[in-house]
Amino acid sequence: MEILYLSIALFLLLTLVAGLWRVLQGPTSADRMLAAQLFGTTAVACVLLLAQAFEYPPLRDVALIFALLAAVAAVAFIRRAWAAEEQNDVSD
Amino acid sequence: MNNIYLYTIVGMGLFTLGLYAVIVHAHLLRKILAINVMGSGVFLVLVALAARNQGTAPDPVPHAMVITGIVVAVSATALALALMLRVRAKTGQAELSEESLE
Amino acid sequence: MYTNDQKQHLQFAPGHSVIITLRTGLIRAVLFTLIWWILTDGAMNSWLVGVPVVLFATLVSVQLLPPFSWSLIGIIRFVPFFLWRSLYAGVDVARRAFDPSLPISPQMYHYRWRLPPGLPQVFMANTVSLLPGTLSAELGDEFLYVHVLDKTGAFASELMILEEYVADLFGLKLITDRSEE
Amino acid sequence: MLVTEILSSLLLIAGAIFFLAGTVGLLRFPDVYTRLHALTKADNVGLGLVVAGLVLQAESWTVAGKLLLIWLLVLLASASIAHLVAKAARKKGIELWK
Amino acid sequence: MTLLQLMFDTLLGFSLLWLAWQALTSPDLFRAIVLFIAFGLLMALTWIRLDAPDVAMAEASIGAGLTGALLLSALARLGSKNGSRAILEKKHQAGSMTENTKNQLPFRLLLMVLLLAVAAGLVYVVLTLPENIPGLGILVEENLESSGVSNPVTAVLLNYRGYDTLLELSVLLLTLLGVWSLGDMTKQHESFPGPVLSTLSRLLVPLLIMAAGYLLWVGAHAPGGAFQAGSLLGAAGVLLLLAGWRPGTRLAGLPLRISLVLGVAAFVAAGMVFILLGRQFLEYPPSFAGVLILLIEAAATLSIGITLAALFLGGRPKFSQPKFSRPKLNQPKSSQPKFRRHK
Repeated sequence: MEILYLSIALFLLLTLVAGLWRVLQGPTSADRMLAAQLFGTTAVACVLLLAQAFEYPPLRDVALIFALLAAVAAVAFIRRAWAAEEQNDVSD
Repeated sequence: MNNIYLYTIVGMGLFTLGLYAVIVHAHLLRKILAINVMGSGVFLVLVALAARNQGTAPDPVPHAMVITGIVVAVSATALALALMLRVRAKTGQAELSEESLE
Repeated sequence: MYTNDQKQHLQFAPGHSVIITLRTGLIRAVLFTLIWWILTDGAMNSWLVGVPVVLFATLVSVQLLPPFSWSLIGIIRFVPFFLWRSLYAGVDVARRAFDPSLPISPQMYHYRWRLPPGLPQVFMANTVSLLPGTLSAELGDEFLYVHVLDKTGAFASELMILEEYVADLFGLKLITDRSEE
Repeated sequence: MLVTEILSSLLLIAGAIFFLAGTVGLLRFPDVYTRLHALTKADNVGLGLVVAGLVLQAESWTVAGKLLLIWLLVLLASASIAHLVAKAARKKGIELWK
Repeated sequence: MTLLQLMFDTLLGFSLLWLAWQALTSPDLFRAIVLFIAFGLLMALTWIRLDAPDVAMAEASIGAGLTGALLLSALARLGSKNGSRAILEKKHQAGSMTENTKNQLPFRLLLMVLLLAVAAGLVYVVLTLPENIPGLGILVEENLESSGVSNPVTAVLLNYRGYDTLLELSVLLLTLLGVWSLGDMTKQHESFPGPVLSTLSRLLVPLLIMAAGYLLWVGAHAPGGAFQAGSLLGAAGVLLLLAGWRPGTRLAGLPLRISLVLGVAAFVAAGMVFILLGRQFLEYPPSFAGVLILLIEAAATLSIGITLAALFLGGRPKFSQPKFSRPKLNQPKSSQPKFRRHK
């Protein structure tokens, strides 16, 4: 079972790294931020799998913190950063 | 464990990258990011070395240092950002260029 | 402090009395106690910290989120519906993502509200984004603006059904549309 | 015992496939709105299945409860964020892909 | 199994380096910040791999959450002044690409050589470090029983190295004073948050408080503690601020200030009491240590959380002046002429 948990965790890390392409590519700021949001969800799953693989329950608390704070950076983006760049870029 | 040394080397790589960026970039926000990356590199070396002894639990002292380090880093970042905004308000730009030094 | 204007947005049972507030506080305290029990893995020595934390969280919660009505039967009916439809939503979007021809034809759909404003509308807007092919894009006074992934799908009836489930969950009766008589 | 293990593995693998679908959607879909669809739905089903797979292996009720709590929190966060991003994108006048 | 772990570690390590490189060289500032947020998330995974869950918790809440919010908010203010951030940025980039880089090329090469030398020196030092040095881990373990807690990291933070933590709390306070000295809170033009964001914050804040309380409790015997709990409280504050909440003028006066210094005050008070009882500063008797640490941590959690939220707010919030400096508003009108007569 441990091998399965670890391989899925590795696989999730791979999909996460692939998602970075969207951060680099954009085109809008929102697209970049979305990828970061994806990172949050994937990281939660990844941490939960590692907790199971190493039979180390405290890691679930790390996942809990990830889940609780998944929204903070994205909300800051919507309320502050994206609101501020109103005039200049729609395309970029 | 080999991966301990892998992470140590990554940590030193991050430190060097950050140092390079601090020196090269003129924009203050980039300097702040770079200093944060340097900090992460140092933390990584500390924690990786704490886990170096096989078969025993990692040394908790560096862990505690790194936790306080992370909190200090975020508060220092906040102060640096506030200073950057102040510089921007005074000089009209957030960069250290030749003109702004005069 | 939130302004009054902002508060009204969430208030939907206006003029609630002290008794309702107390009852809500009690229910939430029970809920938070359950969460504390889950978090601490039922450790007995945790209640020294747990009791003040639960009380404080309840206080903050009642302060932030005014009491609202809900129905247990509605919740029990909603859960399987939601689980099934959101699973289907995942399968649907995964199929479209993997399909080489990328079968999507987006559209912005205006859905006329029957739910009252406040928490029920917010809850519905959030659920819509998790159901097949729909994404709530704006919460207007009269309409819910829904981004639809495939305009040929049967999303309109799906939204109607969802709205009924949500109304059930909040113990509400949907207002029948008067404008059409 | 064995049956739960097989079931749990299947759920975990299915979850991983949905995560892959989320990433593929993020990379392939043409505009912000469609990418939001891919992210919210695929990832939440992915996490839901992973959580379900782990709940089957959970050693106690509280652990299962904690896993469910984590899933619900992610659901709440990503549904809200999807709405907020879509709303902001509309306000900015980002056109729908045709 | 070990092969899988090695693959995981290698992928993680290279992603970290690549992300840092991309974040530091990205032409677009916003992209740099998003990459940096992703970097923080991967750092948290790295701490888990290095068997440091306490650090992972701190990184998950601060590195991935608060720092990102701070940076994005600062970027917004940087761009909002004349709204031409992207253009300026591009101009600057274009300029530096053509002229500056050519002039600076020898300089950059020299710099790279020097930095490579630094890196090589660091690698040499670390790789020649002696193996199997016990470090302080054994010392910590041997004395864990008298520390009052069973999580070694908490024992180090709150007991053995109490001085460090006390000074660290002071540093936190000092940075806030530094930010406040730069000016008052500026009024930002914020749109109405909308019911969805408003509801999100109202649902999450009580849960964040619960989680902070839990981490505070669990820190005594498992990963967790005041810093992690405090940063969750800070995140709750940031969420409220982003949803349009502002501390009222009464709240921003004495109550805010008291809660900011509570952590340092509790620490110092606990230290002083035992000096009077004939012990060293910050040396706790083992029988009390557990309760004492919990109390200090509770105070520290509150202070850390509120300080972090205040740092996010930026300037000093407006607070009501002490009452005696101005006439009472609800004074009956008939009494005012009396005042004048005395003059």
